[in-house]
Amino acid sequence: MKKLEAIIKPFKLNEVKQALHDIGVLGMTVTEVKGCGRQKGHTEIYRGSEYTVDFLPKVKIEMALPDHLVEQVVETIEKAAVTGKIGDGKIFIWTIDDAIRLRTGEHGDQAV
Amino acid sequence: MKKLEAIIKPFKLNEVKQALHDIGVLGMTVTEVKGCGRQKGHTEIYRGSEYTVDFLPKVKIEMALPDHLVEQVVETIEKAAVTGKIGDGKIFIWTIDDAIRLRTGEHGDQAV
Amino acid sequence: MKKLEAIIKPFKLNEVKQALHDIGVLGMTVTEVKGCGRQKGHTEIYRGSEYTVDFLPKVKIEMALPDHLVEQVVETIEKAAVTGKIGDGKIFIWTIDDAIRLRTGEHGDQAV
Amino acid sequence: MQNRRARLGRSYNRFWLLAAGMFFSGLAVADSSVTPPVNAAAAAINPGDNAWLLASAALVLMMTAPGLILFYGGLVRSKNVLGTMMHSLILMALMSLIWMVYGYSVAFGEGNAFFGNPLQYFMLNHVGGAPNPDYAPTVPQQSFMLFQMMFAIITPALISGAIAERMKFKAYVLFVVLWTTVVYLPLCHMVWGKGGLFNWAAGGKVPVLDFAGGTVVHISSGVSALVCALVLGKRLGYPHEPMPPHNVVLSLIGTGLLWVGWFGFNAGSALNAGALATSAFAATHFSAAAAALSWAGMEWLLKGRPSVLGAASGMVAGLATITPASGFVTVPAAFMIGLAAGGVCYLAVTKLKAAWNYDDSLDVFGVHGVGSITGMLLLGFLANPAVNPAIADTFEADGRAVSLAGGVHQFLNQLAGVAFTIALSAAATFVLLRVVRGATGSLRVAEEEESLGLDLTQHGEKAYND
Amino acid sequence: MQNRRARLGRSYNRFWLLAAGMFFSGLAVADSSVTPPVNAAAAAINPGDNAWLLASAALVLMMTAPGLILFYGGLVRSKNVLGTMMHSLILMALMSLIWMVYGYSVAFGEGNAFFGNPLQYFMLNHVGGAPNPDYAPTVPQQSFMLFQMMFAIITPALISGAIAERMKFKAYVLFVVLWTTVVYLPLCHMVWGKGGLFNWAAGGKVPVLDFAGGTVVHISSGVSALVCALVLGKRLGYPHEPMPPHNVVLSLIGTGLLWVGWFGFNAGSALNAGALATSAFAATHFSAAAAALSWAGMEWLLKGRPSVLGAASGMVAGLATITPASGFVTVPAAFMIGLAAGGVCYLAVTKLKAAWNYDDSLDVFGVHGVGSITGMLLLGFLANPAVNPAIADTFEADGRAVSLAGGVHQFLNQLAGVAFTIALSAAATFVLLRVVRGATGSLRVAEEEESLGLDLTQHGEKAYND
Amino acid sequence: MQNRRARLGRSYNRFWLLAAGMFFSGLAVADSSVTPPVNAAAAAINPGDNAWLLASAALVLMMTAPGLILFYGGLVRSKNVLGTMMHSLILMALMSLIWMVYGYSVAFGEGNAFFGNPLQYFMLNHVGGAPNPDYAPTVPQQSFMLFQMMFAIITPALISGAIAERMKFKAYVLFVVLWTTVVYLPLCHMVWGKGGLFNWAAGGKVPVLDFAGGTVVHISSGVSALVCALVLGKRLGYPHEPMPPHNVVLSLIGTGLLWVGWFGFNAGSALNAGALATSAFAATHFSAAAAALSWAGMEWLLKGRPSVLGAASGMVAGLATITPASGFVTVPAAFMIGLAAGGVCYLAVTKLKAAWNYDDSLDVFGVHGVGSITGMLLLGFLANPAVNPAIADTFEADGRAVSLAGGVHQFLNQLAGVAFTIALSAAATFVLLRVVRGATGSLRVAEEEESLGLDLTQHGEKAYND
Ligand SMILES: Nc1ncnc2c1ncn2[C@@H]1O[C@H](COP(=O)(O)OP(=O)(O)O)[C@@H](O)[C@H]1O
Ligand SMILES: Nc1ncnc2c1ncn2[C@@H]1O[C@H](COP(=O)(O)OP(=O)(O)O)[C@@H](O)[C@H]1O
Ligand SMILES: Nc1ncnc2c1ncn2[C@@H]1O[C@H](COP(=O)(O)OP(=O)(O)O)[C@@H](O)[C@H]1O
Repeated sequence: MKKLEAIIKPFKLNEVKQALHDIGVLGMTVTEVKGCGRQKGHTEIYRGSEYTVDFLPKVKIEMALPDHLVEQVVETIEKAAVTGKIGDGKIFIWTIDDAIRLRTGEHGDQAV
Repeated sequence: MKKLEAIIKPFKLNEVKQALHDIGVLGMTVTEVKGCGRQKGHTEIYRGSEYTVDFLPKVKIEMALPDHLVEQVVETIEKAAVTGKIGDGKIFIWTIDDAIRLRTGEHGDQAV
Repeated sequence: MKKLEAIIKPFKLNEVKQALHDIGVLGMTVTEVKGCGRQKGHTEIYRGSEYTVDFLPKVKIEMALPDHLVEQVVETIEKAAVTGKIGDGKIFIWTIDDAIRLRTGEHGDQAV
Repeated sequence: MQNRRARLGRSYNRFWLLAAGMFFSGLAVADSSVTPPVNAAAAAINPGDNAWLLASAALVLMMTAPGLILFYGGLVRSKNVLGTMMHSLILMALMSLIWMVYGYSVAFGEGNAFFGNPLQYFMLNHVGGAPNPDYAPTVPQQSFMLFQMMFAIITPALISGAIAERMKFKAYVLFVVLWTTVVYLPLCHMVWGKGGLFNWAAGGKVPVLDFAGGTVVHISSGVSALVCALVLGKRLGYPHEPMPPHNVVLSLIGTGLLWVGWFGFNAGSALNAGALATSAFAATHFSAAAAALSWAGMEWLLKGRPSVLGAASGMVAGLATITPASGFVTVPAAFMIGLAAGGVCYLAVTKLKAAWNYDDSLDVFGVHGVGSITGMLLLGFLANPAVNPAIADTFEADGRAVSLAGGVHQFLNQLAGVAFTIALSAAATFVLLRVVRGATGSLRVAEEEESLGLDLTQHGEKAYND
Repeated sequence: MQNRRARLGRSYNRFWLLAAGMFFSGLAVADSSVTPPVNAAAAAINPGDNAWLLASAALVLMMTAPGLILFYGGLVRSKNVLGTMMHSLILMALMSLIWMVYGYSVAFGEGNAFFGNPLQYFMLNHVGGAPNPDYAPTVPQQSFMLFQMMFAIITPALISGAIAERMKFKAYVLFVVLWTTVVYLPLCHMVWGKGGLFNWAAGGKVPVLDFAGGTVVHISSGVSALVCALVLGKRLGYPHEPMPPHNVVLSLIGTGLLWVGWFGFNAGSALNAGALATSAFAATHFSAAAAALSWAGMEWLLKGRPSVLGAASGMVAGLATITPASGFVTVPAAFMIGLAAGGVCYLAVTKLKAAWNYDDSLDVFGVHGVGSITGMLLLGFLANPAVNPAIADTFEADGRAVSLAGGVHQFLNQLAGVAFTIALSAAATFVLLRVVRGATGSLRVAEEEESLGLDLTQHGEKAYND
Repeated sequence: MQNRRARLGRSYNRFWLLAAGMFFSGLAVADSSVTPPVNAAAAAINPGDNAWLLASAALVLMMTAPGLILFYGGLVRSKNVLGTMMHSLILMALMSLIWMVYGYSVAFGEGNAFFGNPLQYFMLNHVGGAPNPDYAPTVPQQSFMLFQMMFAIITPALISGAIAERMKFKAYVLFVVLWTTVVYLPLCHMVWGKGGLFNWAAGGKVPVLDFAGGTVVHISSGVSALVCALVLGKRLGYPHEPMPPHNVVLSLIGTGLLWVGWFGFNAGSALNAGALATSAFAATHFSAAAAALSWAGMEWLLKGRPSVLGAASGMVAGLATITPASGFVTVPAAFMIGLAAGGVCYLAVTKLKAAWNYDDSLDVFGVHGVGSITGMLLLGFLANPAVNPAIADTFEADGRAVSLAGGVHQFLNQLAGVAFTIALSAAATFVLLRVVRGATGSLRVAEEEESLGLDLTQHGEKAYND
């Protein structure tokens, strides 16, 4: 089993979710995060105090997936999330030992 | 060492935390997240605009654990978090290379 | 490739970010979390109802890194984040299979 | 509060609920011809008094919204904030309807000792520009009607704090409509209506002093709140699960607006802009100030730190407590009443609630009920003819002159009024809740709904989004 | 609204924009000598009336801030809340400047049927402590000027709800300055200014009843808002992307303050603290109450649940709808107007907007435009000389006495006023937007800026931080 | 602000702090007999004037809460919002207590040129329904007392902006009690009290014009704030760590309420509802408008974008600046003063603060201090007898008639008043802070507490929960 974590621009969340639903992937967990990278931040001024803000709002989508779905999911996210501008985000993938559905106690691929 | 990540219903957080304390597990990190899965969302209406909201509030608990504790922790969470209704959540487990306590610089099982 | 996750005290975020920038690490994703551990919580009272709050505000920094950078990054974070008081936080490290930059489709070390 | 020359009104025994049935026909007939020209009695109207009464009416409405909706809304959990605010907002609509159709008439029409004739001012007929000398001789009766309506709006709104976070909206609406009809309007007539049982200025058998609503507003709502809390039972998870206020800032804004609005509530109750209005304004202010000191002071002593919500709660307690006394006491006496209010209400909220083990979510009983009982009784001793000469020399029904100055005699009168109000409110609320439960199936939302929150399940909304 | 004795004013044809050019010279000369001593006419001033008018002016400013900024600010997404609030705040500054230099003079100076002489009160010269008997004989003209200024501030602020979340700030500023000059000030003169075309009390050819601004304030802004929404186009992502209000609590606080402030708006329009003020106060209140019931009631019937934002929207709709009628109708009639308001505006916002497929972000047209058109027309039938004797017996320009009591005749007058207001507002807004686009390059911010939000891109700020 | 007939009061030298010791005995004796009947002088009372003064008193309290608590609360970080709001809230209690016991008496009792007799109105004895013709002949003295109390509440509250986010609560409480006693009350007596050194209307040696509190309220608090900021030192992390306002929306709501409330502050200072009140209302409004334009305009020019907080800061600066001048200048002059206010305060906050390198957290000095100094001095040139005839012809102590119309002569008087206020405030604050540090161990909370926030460590609460 794999864990896949995608960091995307917030306003792309709905599109990505819809695209994943369309290929039958329903389960995911989403977190509001702030990202720092090559994308330039901005300046805010409050009564003369200028702050450079490097952290930009991003959304993190986490999914546990059976191995065979990973490639398709990556492609789907790529298609839905890309704007072509800097700051589009990343996907990270790693292997997990197990997944458990709390309600039923099911393990592994059954659980996600 | 293992990393364990549990997604549960928010109002179960206190119970789960208490149950974990009772078996001597004190360290954990908690994030407010939104989840999407089989549990049905709801509809909101604002001045005639209807929105279907698929993302439901969930809580994510993360813990780094020595290998021998994993089974017991999983059971404890299962007991405390289950309501039996759809949407109870998941546990994901994977292996980590190392853990470090910043204050002391300790590594591995000592650090968690 | 490695994934590194650091849980630190919120007011240390800027210092840590700066220190990482100084060694050339620009990309990171930050989440506001709440932590529970050995650090003691506090008591709040609202109209006579006393609540013991165990969860303290922390900040989680996530980074995907090429293997060779891990050690230097850990040291940098240790230096910048430590106050020496209980509750300074942890670092967890694990191996990831792949990283992808959405904008370009690059994989692996190129992507981070 | 009232004109001093009094006669017992004739008693109308026709059952006044039939008035409600006439609503729609009323809409048609009451339109134009029946309302007397607003300028008819302009000669008697003092613009200064009317300006103050209109401003006061606006201030009292501001107490409900945004005052009370902020104060209460901030204290609940974020999933229930809209539902809690709706409890008050909907009363601005519902109570106005009732007031127009039969409410004002039952409260202030001539009637017997318990209620007024619901037909006299049915659809606010005959309530126009001419003053009603029985109540306020220098302003249009319509101004008096508007000012009093604002009281009828906020009183049931206060109760909503006790049932917050768990009552079904439909059941709530039915309950407040019945409660207003059965408890508020009669009580208002008894205390302030011409010929009312407790109306010291207009021939009541038991002359109870209540300047701006200790019995009518705060004890009635506070005691009914307690009964509601007991009948509905505790919120899911109470008291184990922490339920801290979701936004104390909202409650503090509400506190400020309540204090400011209360100047209209109490000083407006003088019904003119003379020295008595000023005196009531002063008493109101100093009681609030004192109660903030004593509540926060007790916390500082007992818990080591004064809390901000504690200071704010003290302010509201001081305001509720001085309400009945505001037109009858000196500034130092008001300050003392405020000191007592902060202490007593703090103990009610922290100790009594724990001892009796009920879940009055936002402490309506502990603050408004206990506070105003304290105020009513202290007033029995502190009422001062030097402040309000009208009580120096009042008349009983048999024509005998009596003074209502503070002392044991007046204390017993106050006690009678308080006891009656408690009994009526508690009994009626208990019965009405059973009626409502019968009519709506259950008083509370389902457990799942309660855990999702009222905003989503009762109203289909969430307060906070991106 | 106006003194009844009327003469057609002389017509000034000098192009009044030249007045603006004289601003800085005016600053120098207008300083002291030209303003008459404020106490000169103190004898004629009634302090009660003046107290009420000043309080009302303060209440109307409170409607803009914090009332409207809260109501609107809560309804947008969090990235645009400051920009949205700024749309109203900046008008408190800009409109005051215009009002001082030439605005009051164009609106209330003597002139022709369409606008007043911009030089008569240039730099508020001659607007001092002495009453202007044409408008308000018992208060300083300066009080009248201040009260009317608050209307000039809130009217363009209402429009901003339609262009929220996408208009360039520079373009917005230019637009509201032009719009006020070309639409608001002339309309104000026509309806309320001495000799204005629609001024029923002062010799207008078409006697249109509009007590507190159905045409001048709500229809003008509502219709202009619709045109703005159509010309600017939809927000990025609308209607696919969810755009729920970011903080309904803010909007509810705003609703409460709007209701309270509207007492100043409508009852203050009596320009004294007599019985007519009370009557307008009452009509205002009951319409708001009724509209909340009908809007929330329709949701309950059609959607199974009454929403809190729906009840609040109904309140605002009821207030906008009764505005023109508030000084002319009985309480039951006001209640009926309110019931209609809630129903009609609900349908406008839910059905009409969907059918016509425009993005009026905060429903300015559906609530203010549609509401006040409804109110103006219903008033044609319900205007009641028993409430406001002044309309029983007015004079046409030829000296013939006519009554403006409700009926087909007056309905047609109202219809004419409404139609003219719609035509002027729509046409002028359409043209002015083209002018502004020409001057500022584009009306909207760039797509990237829109997705980042106005707060950051137009003002360099974020509303919410740690 | 004052009755024109003046005599130098007799000087009382008994040390007035002993009055405080008599508090509890006072509570007992002052109860009833000593307060004159409130209706005694009803004949002289004008209900219109009293209505306006009571409304104004309510508006000024609204400036403190919810106005200032919102404005300040929004500007701090979320961990300190309750503590910051408490700084103002607790003054509503504490200052009222002081005012009742000896404050009013020291400020407005007859005394010498520096303070009044603390025993004259001890426990507000003799402050009842009868007017005090020395101050306000048409309203109960109690109304005047209430109105002035609201000023005593907000003045130290302003200072709290400078010590926000780091001062120990206990030290704060002690400081404001001492500061009020040593700085505010004497200054109030000197400028407005009968026989006060600077009282132009009542025999002051140096006739300083200060209509509503440029010296007494804004310069005193602004300068003391600067000294506090310097003595306390910077917040941890300032200026490296970003400390943006946690909720600008709160500050904007506060701005709206401050503007509205300021009408009570300035126009209420006329102490009646006549033309002078209207004139002060107008000056207040136009100055705020102008300052918003100039502050936001400077940002637009210098930084490329006008900020919303900038516009709001300009409004507050315009209001603080016009305060002393509001009863003495024409509308165009007020507008010019506002333009100056926005520019000067913008520079003070952005350049001067950086240059002098202090951490006045919420810019009390830059906005209130610098603003009101500007206003006091400009007033020296712009004071206009056509606006306020009372200054055309005043009397010096030797009976010689002088005019206080704008010019070099009056400018020098203004300068003297400003200089004295700066010197007294700075010196006293410096000394008092040492006293307080001695008494409470330290002025600041511990570093760990500062980083956890005042809400949790000083009050055991958090503002925002689920
Ligand atoms: N090494 C990294 N580890 C974790 N998150 C990263 C890393 N680099 C970038 N990110 C996340 O991805 C987001 C986008 O990255 P950025 O470098 O700005 O643009 P791009 O994805 O186009 O290269 C960042 O805001 C951050 O949240
Ligand atoms: N594949 C997945 N990867 C990550 N999180 C998931 C996944 N599936 C479900 N979740 C999380 O678990 C929560 C519960 O899942 P759901 O399918 O609704 O019910 P159940 O756990 O009872 O099967 C979801 O809201 C989501 O947060
Ligand atoms: N086993 C764990 N798994 C995940 N997070 C942990 C664990 N132990 C501690 N943490 C996180 O680290 C933070 C600091 O831990 P704590 O035990 O309080 O102090 P210290 O890091 O000094 O030992 C906690 O608040 C929590 O967020």
